[in-house]
Amino acid sequence: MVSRRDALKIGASFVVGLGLGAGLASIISGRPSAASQSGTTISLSPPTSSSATQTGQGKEVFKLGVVTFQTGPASIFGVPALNAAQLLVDEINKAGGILGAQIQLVVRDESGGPDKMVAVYKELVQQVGVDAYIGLISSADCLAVAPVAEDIGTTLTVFFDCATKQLVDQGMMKRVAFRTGGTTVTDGVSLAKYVLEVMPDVKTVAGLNQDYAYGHDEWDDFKNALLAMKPDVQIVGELFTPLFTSDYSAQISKILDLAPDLLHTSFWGPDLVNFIKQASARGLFQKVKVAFARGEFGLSQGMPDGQIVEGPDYHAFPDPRAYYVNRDFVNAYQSRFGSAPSYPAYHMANAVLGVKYAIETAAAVENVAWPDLSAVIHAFERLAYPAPGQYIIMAPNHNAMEGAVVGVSKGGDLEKFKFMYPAEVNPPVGVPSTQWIKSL
Amino acid sequence: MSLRKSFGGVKAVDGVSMDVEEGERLAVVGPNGSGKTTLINLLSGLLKPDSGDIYFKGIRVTNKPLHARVKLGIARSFQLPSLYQGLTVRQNAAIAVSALRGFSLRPVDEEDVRDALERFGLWEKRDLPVGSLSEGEKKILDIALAVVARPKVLLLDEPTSSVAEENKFELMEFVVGRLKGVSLVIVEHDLDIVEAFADRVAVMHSGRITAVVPPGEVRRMAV
Amino acid sequence: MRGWLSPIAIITAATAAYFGGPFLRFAAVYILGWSLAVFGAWLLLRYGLVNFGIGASYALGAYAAGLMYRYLHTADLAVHLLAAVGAAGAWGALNGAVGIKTRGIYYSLLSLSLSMVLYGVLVKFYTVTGGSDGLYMPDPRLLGVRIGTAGLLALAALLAAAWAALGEVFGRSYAGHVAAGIKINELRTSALGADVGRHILISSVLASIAAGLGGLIVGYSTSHVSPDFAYWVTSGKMVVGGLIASFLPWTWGFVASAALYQAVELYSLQFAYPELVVGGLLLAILAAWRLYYRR
Amino acid sequence: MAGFAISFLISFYVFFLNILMTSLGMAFTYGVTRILNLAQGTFFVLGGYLASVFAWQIGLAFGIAAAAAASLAFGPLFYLYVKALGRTELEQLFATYALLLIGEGLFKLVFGNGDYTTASLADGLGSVEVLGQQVPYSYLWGGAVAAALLALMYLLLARTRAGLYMRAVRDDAEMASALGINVREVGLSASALGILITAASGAASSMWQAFTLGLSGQILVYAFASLVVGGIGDLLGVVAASAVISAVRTAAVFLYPQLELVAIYLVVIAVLLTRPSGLFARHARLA
Repeated sequence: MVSRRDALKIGASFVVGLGLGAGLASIISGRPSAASQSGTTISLSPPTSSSATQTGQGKEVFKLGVVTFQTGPASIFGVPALNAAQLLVDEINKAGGILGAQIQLVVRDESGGPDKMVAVYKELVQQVGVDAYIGLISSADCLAVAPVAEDIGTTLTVFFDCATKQLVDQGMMKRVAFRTGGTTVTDGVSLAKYVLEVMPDVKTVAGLNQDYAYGHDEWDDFKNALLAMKPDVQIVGELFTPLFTSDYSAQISKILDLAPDLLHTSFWGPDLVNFIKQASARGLFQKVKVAFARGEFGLSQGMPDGQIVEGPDYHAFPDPRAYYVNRDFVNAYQSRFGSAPSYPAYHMANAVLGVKYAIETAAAVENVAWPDLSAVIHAFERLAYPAPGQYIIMAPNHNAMEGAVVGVSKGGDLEKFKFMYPAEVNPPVGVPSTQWIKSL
Repeated sequence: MSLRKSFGGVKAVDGVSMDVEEGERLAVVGPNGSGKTTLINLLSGLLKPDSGDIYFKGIRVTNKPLHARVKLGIARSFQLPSLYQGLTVRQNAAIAVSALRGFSLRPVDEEDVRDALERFGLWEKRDLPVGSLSEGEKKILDIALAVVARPKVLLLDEPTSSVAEENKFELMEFVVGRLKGVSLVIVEHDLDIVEAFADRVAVMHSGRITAVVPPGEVRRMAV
Repeated sequence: MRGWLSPIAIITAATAAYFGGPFLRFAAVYILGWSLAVFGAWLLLRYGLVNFGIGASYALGAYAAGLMYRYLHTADLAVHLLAAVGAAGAWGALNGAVGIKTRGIYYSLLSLSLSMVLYGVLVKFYTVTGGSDGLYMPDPRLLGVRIGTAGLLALAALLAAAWAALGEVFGRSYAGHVAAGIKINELRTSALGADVGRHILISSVLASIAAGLGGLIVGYSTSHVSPDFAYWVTSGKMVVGGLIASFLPWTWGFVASAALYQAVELYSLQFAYPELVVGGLLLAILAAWRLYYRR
Repeated sequence: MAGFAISFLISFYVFFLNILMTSLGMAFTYGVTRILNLAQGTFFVLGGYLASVFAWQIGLAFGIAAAAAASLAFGPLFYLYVKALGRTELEQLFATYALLLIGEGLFKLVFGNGDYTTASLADGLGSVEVLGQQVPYSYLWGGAVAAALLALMYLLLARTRAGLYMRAVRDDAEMASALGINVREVGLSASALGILITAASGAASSMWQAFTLGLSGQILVYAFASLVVGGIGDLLGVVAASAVISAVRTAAVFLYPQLELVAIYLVVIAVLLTRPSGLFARHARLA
């Protein structure tokens, strides 16, 4: 009963489908391969101490699962992070791998929500059999995966970016799970301290944040830190907007009406760009100074000069002329990907290097060719290591004591950096963050 | 009390009062736009009257929805056969059988389906898609579906429209022969048909019934 | 009576998955759970209703249990099941009652809006629901004993089999024929005596309960529930799953379609362009459907 | 008080413009072809991406115009795609969902993961001060584009033969077909036009909005909302619906910001409960 015309149509749609499939295949095979052509070699790794005294069997291939956003609005974080992972893995492999094992990246996209991320975790750990797992930008994803990782308990699991303080406050990283970055507390406290340094007379503050856990956490931590250090500050407005709002004119009107001395925002992605564009068109920046907790991506999108921007890392700090680890990282990243690394790239570097150093340290301590998981965990809990952005100091609560860079925007860059030392912007181990913030 | 219904400013049915006796065949005739189909829609419950009341066996059904009237015994056919396109004759009948059952998870009784189709001689065609039936067969199936509910009153909206001239009489004979004891309200253009099959004829004009006459006098009225 | 093989096929597949290692066990639970939500979408598609808010029921099933655990500290499976069925059933009744007057795109948008209001509530009431971070879901216990992975797999398989059996019964039943009638020509079906609103209301409740149980199972399998469950994109995926199921001739089509969709989605995550993989697959399915089922 | 009123009005106007821009093309396409296009947002985003790319080369106005012109090619392609793959409404839904996903993948392939906008160029247009509030000219130009698109559609529908055919198809496709109207060609031109309008709206929106991955789906819900509130197939209905939605949302932000997320959905629910076929539906449904 199929007429010729219809058969042709269906045939054509099939050909289109096949073409798409072929296109896909070429994309897939064409994804950045492990072979790097960059000339510079990062001298991050200390010479591997593979001496004859070691016992046990070594490893040839080290499978490293990396999960981060490749699609959707948050890919603006995920893509630089994956770039950094590929860059570092290539460099480490060129220098002989981890204890002689070549790292093989197994990449997954962080899309589909927390339940899908649990599925991906189980796939990587139980099906692919990765030796270590690095991943996750979204807080909800981390909070879902952490209990599952501890429950399975077979695989070193490193969260590289998600900033939720619950992981620490609720002691969710017990054995195999670690985080090599700071929390919203780090962001809030460092930003508040910097604000008080450059605007000691700040009287009125308003907040404009995204209406989900991350936005609320960023605002609460900033607000509470500021109020703890300067109790006479007045909070004149707390605005929250749905994620991925395309129009902020109502909020801008309201802020202009409130006319605070300072506005705090942790906007990221398209929301950050939309807000900067729409606020500057309405003249908001001439009347209100803005403190950005995730402002780095707005620097190239027309952020006016004089706004306060928190790192957590920034490619010009520590000064690449003085700190070779950052210099090599920035140069290699720039020559391979055409732009300076943004902070998620630094966060990824913290994680990749953390895994490498933890394993190497454990092997050296135990004097084996390849350490077992508990030895690696033991080493990681006490590890301190140089990363491109700063020295990373791991704490017994499995979280990094990360410092933060804060600066002021100027011509699409940051200046007047101030580095907040880890102990300045992180609660001591065992002290709940809310309690610590109150004591500032 | 008389029935009224208007659309915008147009009075489609404007004060109609009438009765249908048990087992009677009442024809409604009148020019296009005189309100015949609107009357059928009011009686079947497809439309609600602006004013007036409808009683069936002493029960006020004015505000009862379509499906509730069917269960009381008022069923209807459609001017353009309203069949389930893409399905077979048998599936159409199965839906009609099911429609009377509420939300029941019991399997469809094939005997009922068979009865419904055999009564109108459609059992042989059961596996044909309804699209392949002739116009007359479509009309018959449309009526057959309505009859599944065993109505006391059946509202037939132009049962012979779109059927070829030479087949109209045969069709009506076939249908009416199978509806013994059922009151019929027949909206019809063809006066030959009306004369042959109706017991009484209501003449409609501009939304009003202008006369109710025996079938023999219709032609005189129409002229 | 071939249709009755469906529940058996589902149980057999689940048993096979049990011996396929820990990941396959997990995946089977996840897919069987998700398939129940697909069943809900599929059931409403039988009436021609595209429900872009079925995810709300899915979320409610899981949140009912998650909140029970958080506030009443009960991980009892029976209590959770009752709570999930109750919450999802009530939501289905609401959706059905509210949606009775609307059809087509209006129905779709009404159900989407209802689910997004629930989503908004789940995100907004941070202190009660855990906000966008979601809630921890415990391992369920039956008579005080953890049911474990095997128990969860058995539960998921039994539920899916039960709903497959219901689907089989429905397909042959009076109600199933009325559904077909409503989908093709609602007015005619009403004129034949069917109370369309009542049919849609009951089916909404059934669909919602199925999705709620699905959410509960998926929540258990991932130990977590988040407002994402109620987001309209989640519902959209379930509708697509239901559409694929309606292309398939078997009663267990909803499980097959859920397995296919989830497998491909998981598989696609390893590529830099996952949407192209899933989109390409959907195109291929549609083309195949058009090729084979031309009338 | 005047200051408050003007800031409310500005906010209202801008959000109104946003909603209107996202829903005009969709309302038009759905009104005539009855294809519920889940990929409509894709064309809006495409317009924004193209405008952002072109505007940096050939200037803002030409960039937006060029983006709209380029999108003309996609209309017929879209119609052929849908007609080839989906005959029933459900199949069409399926086909456009696949297209939405593929569109996202292609955007990433072609445009990468950055933010695209012409806002920096639009800054050059300057702003006008009204009662102490700065109103950027870009919004006014955006309003002009929307008005022009509306006028274009109105003239086309009311004054041309093609428009007559489109109205006929919209009201009753079967009847139109029986009268000898080539429904397929009418549908083709209507989708081409709907996509042109959507892409042009997206291009103009790039003056105040950033385009990035994941936006196509986000936009859809707003378009749906105004389509349904307005009642299908009526241009003025869409305008009025956008105004209603914007008024409620802006009031929510000013008075009770916690409700912003759900305000739009509550409007939709309220409208559908009271007027099941939209506030401004032209045809009464049978009971």
